[in-house]
Amino acid sequence: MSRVVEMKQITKVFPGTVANDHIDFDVERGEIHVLLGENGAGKTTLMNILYGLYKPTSGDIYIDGVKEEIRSPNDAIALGIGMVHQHFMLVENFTVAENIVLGNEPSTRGILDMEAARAAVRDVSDRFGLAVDPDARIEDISVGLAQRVEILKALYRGAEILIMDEPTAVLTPQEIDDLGTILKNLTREGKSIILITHKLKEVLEMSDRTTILRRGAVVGTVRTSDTTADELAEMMVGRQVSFSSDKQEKQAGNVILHVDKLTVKDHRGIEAVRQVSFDVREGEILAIAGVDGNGQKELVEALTGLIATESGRVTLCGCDITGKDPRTVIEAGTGHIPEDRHKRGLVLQSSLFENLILGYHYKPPFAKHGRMDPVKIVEHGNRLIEEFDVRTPSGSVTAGSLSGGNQQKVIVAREFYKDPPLLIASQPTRGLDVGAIEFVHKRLLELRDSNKAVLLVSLELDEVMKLADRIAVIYQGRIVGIVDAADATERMLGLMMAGGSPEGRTAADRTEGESA
Amino acid sequence: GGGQTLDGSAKKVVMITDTGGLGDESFNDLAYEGILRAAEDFGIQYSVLESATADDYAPNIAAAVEEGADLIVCVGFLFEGVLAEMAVQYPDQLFALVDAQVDAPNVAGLTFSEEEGSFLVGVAAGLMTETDKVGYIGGMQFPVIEKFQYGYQAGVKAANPDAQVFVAYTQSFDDSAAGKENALAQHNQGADVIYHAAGGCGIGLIQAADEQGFWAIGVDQDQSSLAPDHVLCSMIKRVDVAVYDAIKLVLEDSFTGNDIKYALSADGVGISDNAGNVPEDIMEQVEAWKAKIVAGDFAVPYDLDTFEAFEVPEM
Amino acid sequence: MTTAIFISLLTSAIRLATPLLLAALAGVYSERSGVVNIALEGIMIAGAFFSIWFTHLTGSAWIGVGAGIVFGVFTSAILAAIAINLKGNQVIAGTAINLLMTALTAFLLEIIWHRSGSTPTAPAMLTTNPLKFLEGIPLLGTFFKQLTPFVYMAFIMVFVAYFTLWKTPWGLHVRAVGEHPRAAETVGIDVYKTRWVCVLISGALAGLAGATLSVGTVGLFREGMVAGKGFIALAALVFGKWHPVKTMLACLFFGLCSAANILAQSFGVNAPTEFLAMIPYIATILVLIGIVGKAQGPKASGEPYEKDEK
Amino acid sequence: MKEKFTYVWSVIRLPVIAVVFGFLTGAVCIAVTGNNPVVAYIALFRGSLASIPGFGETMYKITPILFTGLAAAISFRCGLFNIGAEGQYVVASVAAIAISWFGQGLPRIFLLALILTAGFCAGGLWGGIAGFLKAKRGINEVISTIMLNWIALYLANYLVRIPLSPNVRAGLSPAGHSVVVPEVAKLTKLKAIVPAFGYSSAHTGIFIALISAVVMWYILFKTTVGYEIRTVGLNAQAAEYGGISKAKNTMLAMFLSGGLAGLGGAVQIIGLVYMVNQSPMLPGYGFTGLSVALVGNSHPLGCIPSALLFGILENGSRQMQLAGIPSEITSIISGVILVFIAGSLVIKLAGDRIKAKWGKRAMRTEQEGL
Ligand SMILES: Nc1ncnc2c1ncn2[C@@H]1O[C@H](COP(=O)(O)OP(=O)(O)OP(=O)(O)O)[C@@H](O)[C@H]1O
Ligand SMILES: Nc1ncnc2c1ncn2[C@@H]1O[C@H](COP(=O)(O)OP(=O)(O)OP(=O)(O)O)[C@@H](O)[C@H]1O
Ligand SMILES: [Mg+2]
Ligand SMILES: [Mg+2]
Repeated sequence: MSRVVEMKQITKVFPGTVANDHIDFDVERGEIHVLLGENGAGKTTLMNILYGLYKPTSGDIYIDGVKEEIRSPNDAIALGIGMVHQHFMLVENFTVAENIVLGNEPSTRGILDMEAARAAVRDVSDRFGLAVDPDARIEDISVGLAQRVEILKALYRGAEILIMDEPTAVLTPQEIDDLGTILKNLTREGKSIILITHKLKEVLEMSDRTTILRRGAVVGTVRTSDTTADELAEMMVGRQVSFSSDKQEKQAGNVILHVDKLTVKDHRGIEAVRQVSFDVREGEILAIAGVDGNGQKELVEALTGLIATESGRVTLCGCDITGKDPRTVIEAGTGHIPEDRHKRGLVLQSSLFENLILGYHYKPPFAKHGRMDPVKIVEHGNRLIEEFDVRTPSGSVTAGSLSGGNQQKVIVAREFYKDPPLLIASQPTRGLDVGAIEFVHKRLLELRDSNKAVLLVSLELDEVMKLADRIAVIYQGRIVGIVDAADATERMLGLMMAGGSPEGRTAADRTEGESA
Repeated sequence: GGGQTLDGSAKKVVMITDTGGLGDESFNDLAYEGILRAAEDFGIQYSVLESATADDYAPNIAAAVEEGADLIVCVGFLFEGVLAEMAVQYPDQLFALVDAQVDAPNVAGLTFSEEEGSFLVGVAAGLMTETDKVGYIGGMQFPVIEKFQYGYQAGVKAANPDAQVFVAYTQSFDDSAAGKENALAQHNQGADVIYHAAGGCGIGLIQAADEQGFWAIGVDQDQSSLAPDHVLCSMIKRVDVAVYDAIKLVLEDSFTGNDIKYALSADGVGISDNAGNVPEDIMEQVEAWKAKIVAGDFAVPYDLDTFEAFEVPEM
Repeated sequence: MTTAIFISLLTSAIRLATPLLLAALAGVYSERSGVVNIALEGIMIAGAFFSIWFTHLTGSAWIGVGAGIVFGVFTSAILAAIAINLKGNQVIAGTAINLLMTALTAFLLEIIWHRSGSTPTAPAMLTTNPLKFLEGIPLLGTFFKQLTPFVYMAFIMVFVAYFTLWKTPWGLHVRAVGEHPRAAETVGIDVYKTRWVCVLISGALAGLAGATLSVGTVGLFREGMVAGKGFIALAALVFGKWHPVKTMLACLFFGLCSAANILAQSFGVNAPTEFLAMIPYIATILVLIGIVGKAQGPKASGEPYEKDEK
Repeated sequence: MKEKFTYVWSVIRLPVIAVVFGFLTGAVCIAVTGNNPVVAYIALFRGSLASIPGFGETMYKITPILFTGLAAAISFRCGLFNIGAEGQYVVASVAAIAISWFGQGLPRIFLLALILTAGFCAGGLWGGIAGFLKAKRGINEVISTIMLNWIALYLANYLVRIPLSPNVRAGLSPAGHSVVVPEVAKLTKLKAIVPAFGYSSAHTGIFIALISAVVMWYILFKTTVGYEIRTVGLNAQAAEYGGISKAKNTMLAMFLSGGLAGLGGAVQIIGLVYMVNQSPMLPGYGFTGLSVALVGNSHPLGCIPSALLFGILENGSRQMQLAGIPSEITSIISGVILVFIAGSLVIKLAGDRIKAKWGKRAMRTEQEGL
């Protein structure tokens, strides 16, 4: 096989950080090559260099054996390199077709030809079996679809080498399977793929070779078929990682959160959560499983008072919190790890100290009579940074300057500190490396063991099955069924997530049965 | 200059403008002209302080006193309240106040009978109109500006009792576009002679008159040069003369702080027609009214009350 | 009589809306590309001044208008350099330009004509309807008779702005740059260049808006003649949700309210003139209260874009 | 000691270099008018700083723009762009006049407190309208405050012309201004306390402004109210998630912002002007306030030196006029300073280059020394 990409001795120095340290990396035609590494290991930086977004401090890049100077994404695109970024690079209020053709639009005599654009989009999407609606707006579609759009964007530009930065972090098992198929198809067409991921299972299933980075340097490159998850994990973090959970059997106690026939509309005014009822008890983790975009976000936001409820009742520890404002909900005893840490969870321009008190900033000891106590706030911050192993030079740097994984730790630390009777954790490990995931999982189980109630919303079945006591599956805003984790199988859950009931009937059948 | 020559090279005059500043096409510019003329004739030293806001009046006066001015000319009735205080604070300082009076021995209030001059252009307008509709555009409803309005309205009423007068205020002395739109609106309603007391907005009126072919009446100085064919006449107000006279009095050591009223009788205000657009017969009638006013046969109204009480005297 | 008054109200509204519209369109271009343009007022002042100066110098009002546009572009280049390359605060830059142009024009007035307040009347101006043949149309003839060349230009520009921003590839680039510059850059669009072009177009239009007030209305430049219209245009732009056609409607609405105030006065409506003068401002707020839905500007507007250091 | 200096220098470097550039440009313009820049600048600084009365004049210039600067700063901190300080200032000055006139019989301290409160509330209310419209109807505060500015101006003109006019009230001779603040309600002039202030118009209002700056700093950075306002300004969604109401804080910030501008209006009225004039235009303090806040990095304490700078320029302008130099020059200087502060990167780059050069030279000297 020929080497389509060769990166030699790439070094990238940011002020204060050596993000890439003499990295050698190559990709062969038609292979799927995984880049693996902890948060902040330098994966994204390396790929940004390949895509012309960063200029390496030193080192050379060869494409198809020819030394190339990639100065901008334009150069990269011309060389047949496409990139699907970790944070999607889509213009939210543009349509799918507009996003795909952006920068490379079909036009007739200077006039944008949207008909041709739609046709071209349909064309690529048919060719690679990636169905999308060209006229849908990005802000209205699911993450999984948005990612398809990103892939189509690259393919539309004739990418031969496709870089995908953590494409699976936001996908459901089904979507990940689909993606796997898509990628296989692409390699069959002779395309080469570089995949960044933290999920070892995927690495083993999807890739041909794996390169592991640690602290900006290459630890090694291995043929995937010759390795195991344990080996990879060890190379990645430099120590053994335990994958088994030490979850004890536990009897659930009193009802903490009681949700009764809750209905919620989304920002477009469509019912996103319909007549949902469930309980979460002391000492149990109830997981909401489901494909993204089935009402999880609205459910959580309604429970935490961030959006209005349409009808139904929510009680927490016996008091009615239906439609109450976020502060009332927090004070009633809720902790909340939000799904979007940049949007909701953190104030990126504020210091860690200030971020670590958000939500209880007005309470003693941090504030008395409206006056804040800087000494207490700093003490508190330093304690949490230490306890939760947030990697940061100090607590006074801005949250925006931390890596994604460390940002997540900041949120987790803050919410755990509250020690609330109920913790709502939405995608708590999204984007975290295995070490960090292990840590968060351990803390969630500890919380349960100390008799707190946890509502876990996750797209990852592994996580759900590992942590939950009971699993509620949500589909199109309805709870399709609630099963004991002990009885659940991945196949069964997968079926339910597609709308089937645990007994094998579909949701549609059931609705008809009810109305009859 | 007068017959004898006065030497003013050792004297200093500071002029303080109101917020209109130099270039207001109105009393600030005219006062400045008076000062320039005095500088030419007597060689006085002078400087000008422009007030950015009304808040600068008092501090500007203080700074001028500090400068050792022999005479401080405060331009505009807005100085009235401030000067009442400052005059007490600086009892040895001489002040001339344009357009208002202050009860203090060291302040000479230089006021004008704008209503009388406006009455005359009102007569001209009333006689010139063919549509029996005339207009008036004011800048803001300052009391002084209302004197122009009511004097004009009285003049129109005296000359042409059937004529209707449109009145508009632009709320500005700078927005020429607003002046023009107001003029066009009045013209579209039928007005064929329009008078203004709106500073820079008036330029818009004159421009509109020039384009649409109706008559504009200028104010403060003869504005016929702006549109010789369409400025009927102008109501002139000799602020320049008043300031020049005040300076001269200072040089002659006879400045007393007595208020001086520049009335029609003293040619302090009047009608000017450099372009010769007012027909002979109409000018004769204007002159007749002027004679009556100068003779004190009747008082020209200057505000709403006096206007409502105004009875057109027998000619 | 009523038709005549109606037509005069309409033409007055359109004339009053014209400078606002041109300036607001200027804002559409620059803000769509992600640069907030608080400097509209200052650029209008520059446009008004230089168009008169060059009309004086050349005797041609059209050359004057050209000069107004060119100096509008120069002025906006200051904003572009600060906002784009130097990643400075766009609001400070705009405020600075407003201050600077107010002062500079007054200063030049002093230097060139040795007077303050206003320039002498220019030897030529563009205040009459350029399309004489339209005046022959019955009824509508009187309508067209009262329009100036700038009115036509403004309305043509609405179309041009809509077309360029929504119907061409370049327009798609502009809007992408204003929404998500990094996404635009990853598909090879030059964010800086796109923003530069938009800010310069913005300067040209705002310069033209200034010329409307001087060459197109009274034939001279007067300090203070822009009288806050740049800010009203800014408001109209937000009111019109950064869309050329909606912005046009917003400007027309404002123009109509101003014309109504003027007309009311000429009808002798018996209310304090100050209250009549408030009409356009209060009406705008009331309409905004009635309109449902937030005005959401381009997302990246006001944010300097950091190209990754390379 | 040296470290401290380096730190201070790193903070003030940008403004200082901007000021230098501003004055250089100003010098060119002065030279164009045929005057001597050195003479002009001596006049400027002599008038603003060299004598106690001169400094007093600078202080009275600082007072209103420090208030409007604080007003702008707090709105910026909440992510709002309050262009409406102008209008808030104007309504508050009318309110102050009205209270001082109708409350003449009250004891002085009580009356002063009442006037300041009224000014704060009037301005706060005017700003609060914009805040309310933003919070409840999503109306962009830029539009609403621009509109409210003009409404405030016309409203004030009407009130001054009819209900608050002395001639309408007492049948006196016509005047374009409101009733005058009675003696009892006037703030003390500094010269009454320290005679050295001589002719200057400075009054104790400057202390109210300085205290306001400190109080604002305290509120913004030391209290939960400030924490919440700043959090909403930085990330409204995260704030809501943390139980901080965006609507409430938007209204609160606009109220405080308007209140500060209003306090400025009231202080100016009872400290310096003593009346409200009918006026064709807004006073302009709100816009200067924007500059003050921006140069002061939206920090209440940063607004103090920034207001001082603009105060010096505005007051110095008078002295330059007396020396026969057009008043526009100082505006050009302020404009250029702002341009350079906005484009502070140029300064940074230039500074770094110079530093690099010096660094090299220093190294060379060291090596030579070896
Ligand atoms: N523009 C930048 N400026 C400064 N430092 C940077 C920059 N980009 C990345 N870094 C630093 O470089 C290091 C590598 O970051 P990179 O994003 O490549 O990590 P990663 O392997 O993609 O991590 P993750 O798994 O969290 O995505 C980090 O320490 C990061 O903070
Ligand atoms: N100016 C900067 N200074 C320091 N670090 C930076 C800077 N800009 C970006 N970074 C770091 O560079 C890295 C790349 O940014 P990116 O948004 O890809 O984060 P990430 O760590 O990969 O996030 P996630 O784990 O959520 O996917 C992050 O670690 C971020 O903290
Ligand atoms: Mg990454
Ligand atoms: Mg990451």
